[in-house]
Amino acid sequence: MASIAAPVEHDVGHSHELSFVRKYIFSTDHKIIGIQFLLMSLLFLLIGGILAMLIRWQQGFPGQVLPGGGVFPETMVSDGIILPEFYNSLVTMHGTFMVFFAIMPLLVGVFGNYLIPLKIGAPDMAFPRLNMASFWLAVPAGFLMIAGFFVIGGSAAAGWTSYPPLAETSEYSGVYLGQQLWCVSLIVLGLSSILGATNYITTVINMRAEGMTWFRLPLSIWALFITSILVLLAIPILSGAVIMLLFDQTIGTHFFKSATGLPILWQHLFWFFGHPEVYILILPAMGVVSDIIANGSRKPIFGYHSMVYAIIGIAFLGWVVWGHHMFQSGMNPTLGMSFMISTMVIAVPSAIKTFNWLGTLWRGNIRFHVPMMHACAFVSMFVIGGLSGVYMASTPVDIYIHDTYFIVAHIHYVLFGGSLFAIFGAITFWYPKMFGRMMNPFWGKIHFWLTFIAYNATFFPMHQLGLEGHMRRIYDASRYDFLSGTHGLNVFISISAFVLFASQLIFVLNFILSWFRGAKAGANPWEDTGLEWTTPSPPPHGNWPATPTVYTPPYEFSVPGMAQDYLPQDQSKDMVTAGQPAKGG
Amino acid sequence: MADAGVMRPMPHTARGAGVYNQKLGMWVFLGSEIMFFTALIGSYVILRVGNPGAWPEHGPREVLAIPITAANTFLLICSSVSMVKAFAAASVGDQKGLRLWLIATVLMGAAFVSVQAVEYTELVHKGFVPSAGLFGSTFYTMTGFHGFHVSVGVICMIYVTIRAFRGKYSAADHRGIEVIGLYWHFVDLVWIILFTIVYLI
Amino acid sequence: MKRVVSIGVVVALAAGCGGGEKAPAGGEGGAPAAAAAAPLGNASISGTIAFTGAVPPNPTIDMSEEPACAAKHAGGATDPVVVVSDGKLANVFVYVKSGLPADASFQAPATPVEIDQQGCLYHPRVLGLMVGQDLLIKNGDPLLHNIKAVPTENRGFNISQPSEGMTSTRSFSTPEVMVPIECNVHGWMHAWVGVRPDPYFAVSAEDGTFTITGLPAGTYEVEAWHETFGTKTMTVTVPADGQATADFSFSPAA
Amino acid sequence: MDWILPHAVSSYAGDIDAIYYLILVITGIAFVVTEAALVWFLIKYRGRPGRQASYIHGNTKAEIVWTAVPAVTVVVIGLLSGSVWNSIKGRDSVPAGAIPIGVHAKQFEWNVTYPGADGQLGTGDDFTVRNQLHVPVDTPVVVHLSSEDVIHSFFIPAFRVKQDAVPGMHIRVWFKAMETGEYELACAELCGLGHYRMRAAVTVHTADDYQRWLSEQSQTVALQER
Repeated sequence: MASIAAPVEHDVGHSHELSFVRKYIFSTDHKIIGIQFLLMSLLFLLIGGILAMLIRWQQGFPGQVLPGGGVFPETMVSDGIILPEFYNSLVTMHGTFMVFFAIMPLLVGVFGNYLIPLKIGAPDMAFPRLNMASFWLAVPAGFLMIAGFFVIGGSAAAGWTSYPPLAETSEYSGVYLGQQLWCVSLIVLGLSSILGATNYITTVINMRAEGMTWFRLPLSIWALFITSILVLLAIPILSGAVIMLLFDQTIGTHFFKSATGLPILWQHLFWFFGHPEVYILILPAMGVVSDIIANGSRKPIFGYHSMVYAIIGIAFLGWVVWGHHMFQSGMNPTLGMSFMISTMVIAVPSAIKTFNWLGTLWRGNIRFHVPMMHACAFVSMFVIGGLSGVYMASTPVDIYIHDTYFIVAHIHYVLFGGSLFAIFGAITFWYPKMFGRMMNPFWGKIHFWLTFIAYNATFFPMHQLGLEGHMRRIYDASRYDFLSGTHGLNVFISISAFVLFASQLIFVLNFILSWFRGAKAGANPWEDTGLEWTTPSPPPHGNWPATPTVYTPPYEFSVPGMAQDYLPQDQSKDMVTAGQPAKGG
Repeated sequence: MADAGVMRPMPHTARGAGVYNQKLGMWVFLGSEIMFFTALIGSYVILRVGNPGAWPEHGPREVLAIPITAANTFLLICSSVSMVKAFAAASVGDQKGLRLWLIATVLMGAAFVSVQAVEYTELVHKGFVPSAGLFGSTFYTMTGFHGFHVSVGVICMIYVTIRAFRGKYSAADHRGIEVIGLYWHFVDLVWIILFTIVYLI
Repeated sequence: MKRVVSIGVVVALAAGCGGGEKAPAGGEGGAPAAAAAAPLGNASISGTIAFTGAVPPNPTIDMSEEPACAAKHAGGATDPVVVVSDGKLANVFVYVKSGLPADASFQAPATPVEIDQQGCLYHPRVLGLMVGQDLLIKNGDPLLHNIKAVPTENRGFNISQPSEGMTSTRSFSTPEVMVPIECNVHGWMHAWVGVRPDPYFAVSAEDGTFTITGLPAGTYEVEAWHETFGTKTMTVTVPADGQATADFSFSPAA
Repeated sequence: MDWILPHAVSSYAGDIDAIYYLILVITGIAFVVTEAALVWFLIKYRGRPGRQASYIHGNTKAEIVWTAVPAVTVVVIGLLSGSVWNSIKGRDSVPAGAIPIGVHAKQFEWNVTYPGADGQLGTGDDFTVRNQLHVPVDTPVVVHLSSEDVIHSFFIPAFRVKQDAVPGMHIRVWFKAMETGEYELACAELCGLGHYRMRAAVTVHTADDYQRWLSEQSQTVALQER
């Protein structure tokens, strides 16, 4: 197709002034869209957190009057008591918001958008308008999901996994429109994600700057690229399944009906999507943590190539392990064996990554800035989350701990201890680039330590709850004699959770106040090597006056024989030592 | 699809996959579409294997009108051919041929959807509705989503045709034609699979 | 052994465990409705529901799972499916099925109809209310009940009351005889709600009697419904300000 | 070690617990080693003025080691788990002569059907009891699990047994209780607003007591259902 290379239309120049609406609301600038995603998903993170607090109130203080419970209608909180159907709503919507509207957009929407063009040396995404459409589909999806709380019968209440027949039969769930809103919302969000992923993949393949070869891509970009492929291929599976579920609910089709269809088909489809989804939620976190750890250690990342292969390996294996969510579902037990082995094997790339991070720290010159603290917390928490996965992968042990709080502990060690610590680190790390100001490091450290301690106090004891057999998603454990000993632990967890939530307010305040009052950041406040630090903070429209050229691998820290301990990717050692001043320092 | 007809200069082609963004983007997007139809077709196969009793004893032809749909299938294949013709015309700058073949493609696509609508109406009159068991559920979901894709394709094609009449495509740059063509051939291919699985087997 | 559970015990239980909240004889659901809206007339239909034949024994309920409920049933709990005393059948829903002036419309009374959950049974078991009238659901037990209405004409609901003293209010928008109410935590719990567009309905009391008041003169089709024995219909003519009798008789299916 | 896992009373609970403790030891070592290395590195290589980080890009030998060691370890765990799994849930794992008991789950109760004197389900002398599972000690019992409405999960923590009950499916799960006493059966899969109350009492009798209970019940329930 080289014959059609001549451009016909030229872009209208970027110089002219855009209206406020075009510049900040319906913007096509990847940086603005990234920040839009950031604000949206932090809002959903907050909503999800509030739902979690209600859950913890009920778990810690069942049957006691909820403080401030009067604001809820009597269909949710009656006489100050959280009703069981509302509790089911809470666990469902907490999971849904956190997975689909907080963590996923925070990682893929925010950092995918913000970092990909800036780190590969592109002026913008391949399809800026598609990018805008992606964000403006995610917003109505969020509203549709929230709308569930305001319709008769309440929001979806069949768990974030929405197993039919419970999820599709109002007679069984007591939920009417809420369950359908859940489906429609996820279909719209899925479209948004697919558009985003198409954009990211095209951008990474086609828009890299001169010299930015595949193995000069920072690991964050590698992770986001592979994640985008997972999004691209996994989300349509969910969309298809959710459409069938919606048809079952509305036009009386029979896909997952118990008598005429196959309820278990939903589980296969959902988890065939769901396990890649788990990696969608953790791979970008691993990527940004790699960037931050290299920066904090002032060392090249240890085993860059094996890190890349580990990401690819995880993404590949992620497609063949979905059955480990279904060991007790009535699936053929022989399949259970093969899913167990594939699941065990997927632990290996995760182990490689962990040891490589440790190898990066080894003999480093570690700077404990706030992003680095979060990144180290990520590594240590991910170790726990990864190791606890081995218990469930072992089918006999899973018989006992399946659907207990052990699973809840595991997923929170991966998604909170893993992804969310990485997100806190990444936000702090790229905040100066986004807003031109630093977040306050003192309050950042206070926030980190409070979060780290309260987080562990909240989720570590959940392992023990699970080992005592405490089922997940139960409204009140006091019904069972064998759980009578868990009440004290539940109270402790709840109080820790309240502290954890309160600590996040520090972050919110720091985030908002630093926007206006934070210390001015230079182009490269962390003395990093990435391309995004070679342009002013915040970068202008188009990112660079001229597209940069890349000369070095991504993590050239502490190169011997250089005065400064970092070598930006758009410079070579010769250029620096020849006396040319380093740009962007 | 929104950018299918939008022309941009092609920077970085040399360093990328060797194709321009729109074409690469469409290929990537079609990867997603493949997975979507895989979910539907996979579910169909599992459901049918799991509940053979939910399908007519002597196969779908008991309920479905195979000859009409076969003709319709032929029509869709023809539209793919006319799409190829349109692209060939565009690549040599034959504006008249381009417009002619695009209109032919639009008409055949629209005719396909119309025949499908008539088919649905008749089936519903016969009492074969989505709630009439697994066969009805899967039939309407799969063919319906395919019909939806054809409709979206026809709408985009109309947009491209209007642009063609305004002379926006040349021998040097006719990327919009190529990109919509990719989508169109994909939709065609999916139909051949669906026709085989849903109607014939 | 269990067969010996006599009719007398059943009646005593039904009377005893409802506490002091039972409405007086004459139908728990019927009386308040007539009082609220101005009646179309002053005629009334009354009658007695007789029961002939062998009285089927009511099933016993094993409430060992719920000690708080079991404690409210000294001597063991039974499910009062068929309540017969002296040959008279209680818990029959009687209503004017047709014959009212076509243009008559009725305002639902503001006072709600109550249903209580007491000792893991519904009190009353059979009740009637008007379209739009509130159904006040109370939980008299210190444990979870869910209240699931499974109507065919109306929008159903499925709500829970996890602790004692909780109340919820629901209503129905379309006439329906009868809307089943059930509790899925205690699978034996059943109640039936007759939803009528007019106030002309009643539920037979323990002595089998019922009265429908406030009717205009006319000829009516009156139907009696029982959860086990089905429906019986008869045509009754009432003069203005007069009284007519509609006696029904049920017997076990042959 | 009852304080980590509750007292186990089924024949295979010991095997499950053994695998659990094996994984606990292995992951415990891995946990201590990695976290200690992390903390040690953070302290030892903390930034100080004048310090220079080593310019190292990796070490193939080390990377091969820390790929191979976890790979071998997890595969060994997998193989050990596999044989236990097959003995519990495998297709042919149900012991011959196990007593069949039907469990029909329904929002929100367990309807337990016992075979009458003939020891067979599906015959005229079966009887059904709500929320009460009675089994004899030292005897394998095979539960025929089904569901009325939504997915439930049959979970007896003390027996270490869990199996989803899926509407439209008929699933068998077996166990052998080793000690008499009172235990609990819970629903482990979210099944609606009464999920947390979907509990049944499990009673393990001696063989004689079980027979006595069975004949008592079969009479009273039979009378009920007359």
